[in-house]
Amino acid sequence: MYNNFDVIGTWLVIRVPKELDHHNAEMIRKEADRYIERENIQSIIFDFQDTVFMDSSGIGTIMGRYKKVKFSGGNVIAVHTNDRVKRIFLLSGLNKIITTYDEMPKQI
Amino acid sequence: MYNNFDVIGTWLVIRVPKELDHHNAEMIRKEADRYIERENIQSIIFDFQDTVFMDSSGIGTIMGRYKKVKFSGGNVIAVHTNDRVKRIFLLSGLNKIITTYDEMPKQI
Amino acid sequence: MNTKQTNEMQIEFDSKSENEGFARVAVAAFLTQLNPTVEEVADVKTAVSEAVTNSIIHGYEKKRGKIFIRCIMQEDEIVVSISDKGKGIADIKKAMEPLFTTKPELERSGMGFAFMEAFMDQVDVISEVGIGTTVTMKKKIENSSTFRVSGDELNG
Amino acid sequence: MNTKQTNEMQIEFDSKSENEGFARVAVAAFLTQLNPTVEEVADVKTAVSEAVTNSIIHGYEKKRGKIFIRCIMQEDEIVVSISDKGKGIADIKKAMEPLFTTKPELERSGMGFAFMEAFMDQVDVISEVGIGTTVTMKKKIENSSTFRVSGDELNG
Ligand SMILES: Nc1ncnc2c1ncn2[C@@H]1O[C@H](COP(=O)(O)OP(=O)(O)O)[C@@H](O)[C@H]1O
Ligand SMILES: Nc1ncnc2c1ncn2[C@@H]1O[C@H](COP(=O)(O)OP(=O)(O)O)[C@@H](O)[C@H]1O
Repeated sequence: MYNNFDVIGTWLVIRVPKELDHHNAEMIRKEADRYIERENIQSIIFDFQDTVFMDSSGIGTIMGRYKKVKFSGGNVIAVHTNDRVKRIFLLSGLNKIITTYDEMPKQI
Repeated sequence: MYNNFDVIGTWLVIRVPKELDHHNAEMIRKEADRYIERENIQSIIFDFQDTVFMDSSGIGTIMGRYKKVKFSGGNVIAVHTNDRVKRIFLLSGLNKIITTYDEMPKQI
Repeated sequence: MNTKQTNEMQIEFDSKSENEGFARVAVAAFLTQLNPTVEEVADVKTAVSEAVTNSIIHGYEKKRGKIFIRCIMQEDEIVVSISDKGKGIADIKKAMEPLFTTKPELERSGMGFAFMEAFMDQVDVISEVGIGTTVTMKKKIENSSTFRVSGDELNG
Repeated sequence: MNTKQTNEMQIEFDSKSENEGFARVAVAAFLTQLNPTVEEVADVKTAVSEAVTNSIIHGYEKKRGKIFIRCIMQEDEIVVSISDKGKGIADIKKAMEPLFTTKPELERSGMGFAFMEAFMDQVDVISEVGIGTTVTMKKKIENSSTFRVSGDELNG
């Protein structure tokens, strides 16, 4: 069970695992949606601190959560994104809708 | 070409690669013997600082060099040996003829 | 053909999502012989991950089947083929269009083939409905890397 | 037989010393699914390295041939078989004695089988002269590890 989830106010912080592939993406999706349904979550932070691998499955997972919270006016951001993750964001066009931060923004 | 060899006086310091298996053992053997023949080498230090893997091929390589310098009254020691390397030394009985040091001995 | 410089391996494994990590690490471990950069290793791992995931999700639709990887290295090039005996692709051209996916309900982004093409030099797909799919990818490794990736150092 | 819990893979590769690292990393990558400790991963890698090296040096005597690895995980146990179609072993009992080697000129220590037995729970050898050798090794993974080894983190 992957349980690196944190609720800070109306933010859900998802600590992305070392490898964000299809196998891990499915676990994150299920767990994240449980939080979104049960807690009063408005926005989501994907924290890539520990992440060294990501493929297109991760894009689907981030997009999916984005659609969920966007509907109710929420936001999705990504923090601690390394060069590789940034390249994947760029290639997929994800960077156009998800802002990436090298550090955790102060207001959170 | 593996060239992490250093000559300090009559000592040959061999910086053991990350993985000491049969493949790397053959390279070390050839290169070490070239130094032993060309320089005035009396004793050998195997430095395991970077080494995370070692199998029984490494034992043969260390024993082989030991026999070479032993003949002319030299010595072989091993430094920066981690727990795994120490276990291999113990299992093979190599620890009975090669002294291992956690740190580089002061006199060298 | 310069046989001295070739090296070849084949892998066969169950179509379980747990094996996605295994598959890409195995190919990466084989690739290290060409002295790739960290970036090149990451490119190949990503492309392999895309193709293997496709065989699991689309080829076998999560039923149990076997996935086959064949890897050949010749001179400074790696050729990786990933095959399944799954349902096959009716319209390959359409399948390869960015954002096209037949499984939006599984949150597929339709970017799998686009990533393979972005990270590898060449991608060829052979597929027959009811028979299976083979994706063959090639990449030249520059071999001028200062940051050599060693044996088991396969992060990233 | 609990088929839900099994997972299987096979590898085939050229008998080149460059592939020793590939072979043990591939098996280790497969093994990570059982949640092994760093120590258990190192044990299996060492045992695999011994058997693969033997196939290269003794089985094929450095001629080109194919080496086959088969890996099955069932419940908390890994079974690894390493086979070659090389020269075979006439006296298996003698071959398995510590310090016995037929290649002292290559600085073999004769500790290969001793290491396989020390690091794995069980080692079985089947061999026929002129046909080849198969070494089958088993190890239970305790699965109580706090230091989980993740996907590509295969150092040590
Ligand atoms: N191995 C395969 N077997 C059957 N269909 C496949 C296979 N690989 C890809 N496809 C088809 O091609 C489409 C596009 O694939 P891809 O670009 O990887 O996007 P995604 O996996 O996100 O759907 C898939 O939705 C699927 O219909
Ligand atoms: N795959 C093999 N094919 C043929 N002979 C083998 C094989 N594996 C082991 N042997 C024989 O068994 C002996 C002992 O093997 P081992 O304990 O691994 O020591 P070493 O490899 O150091 O010689 C070898 O010297 C060789 O004669």
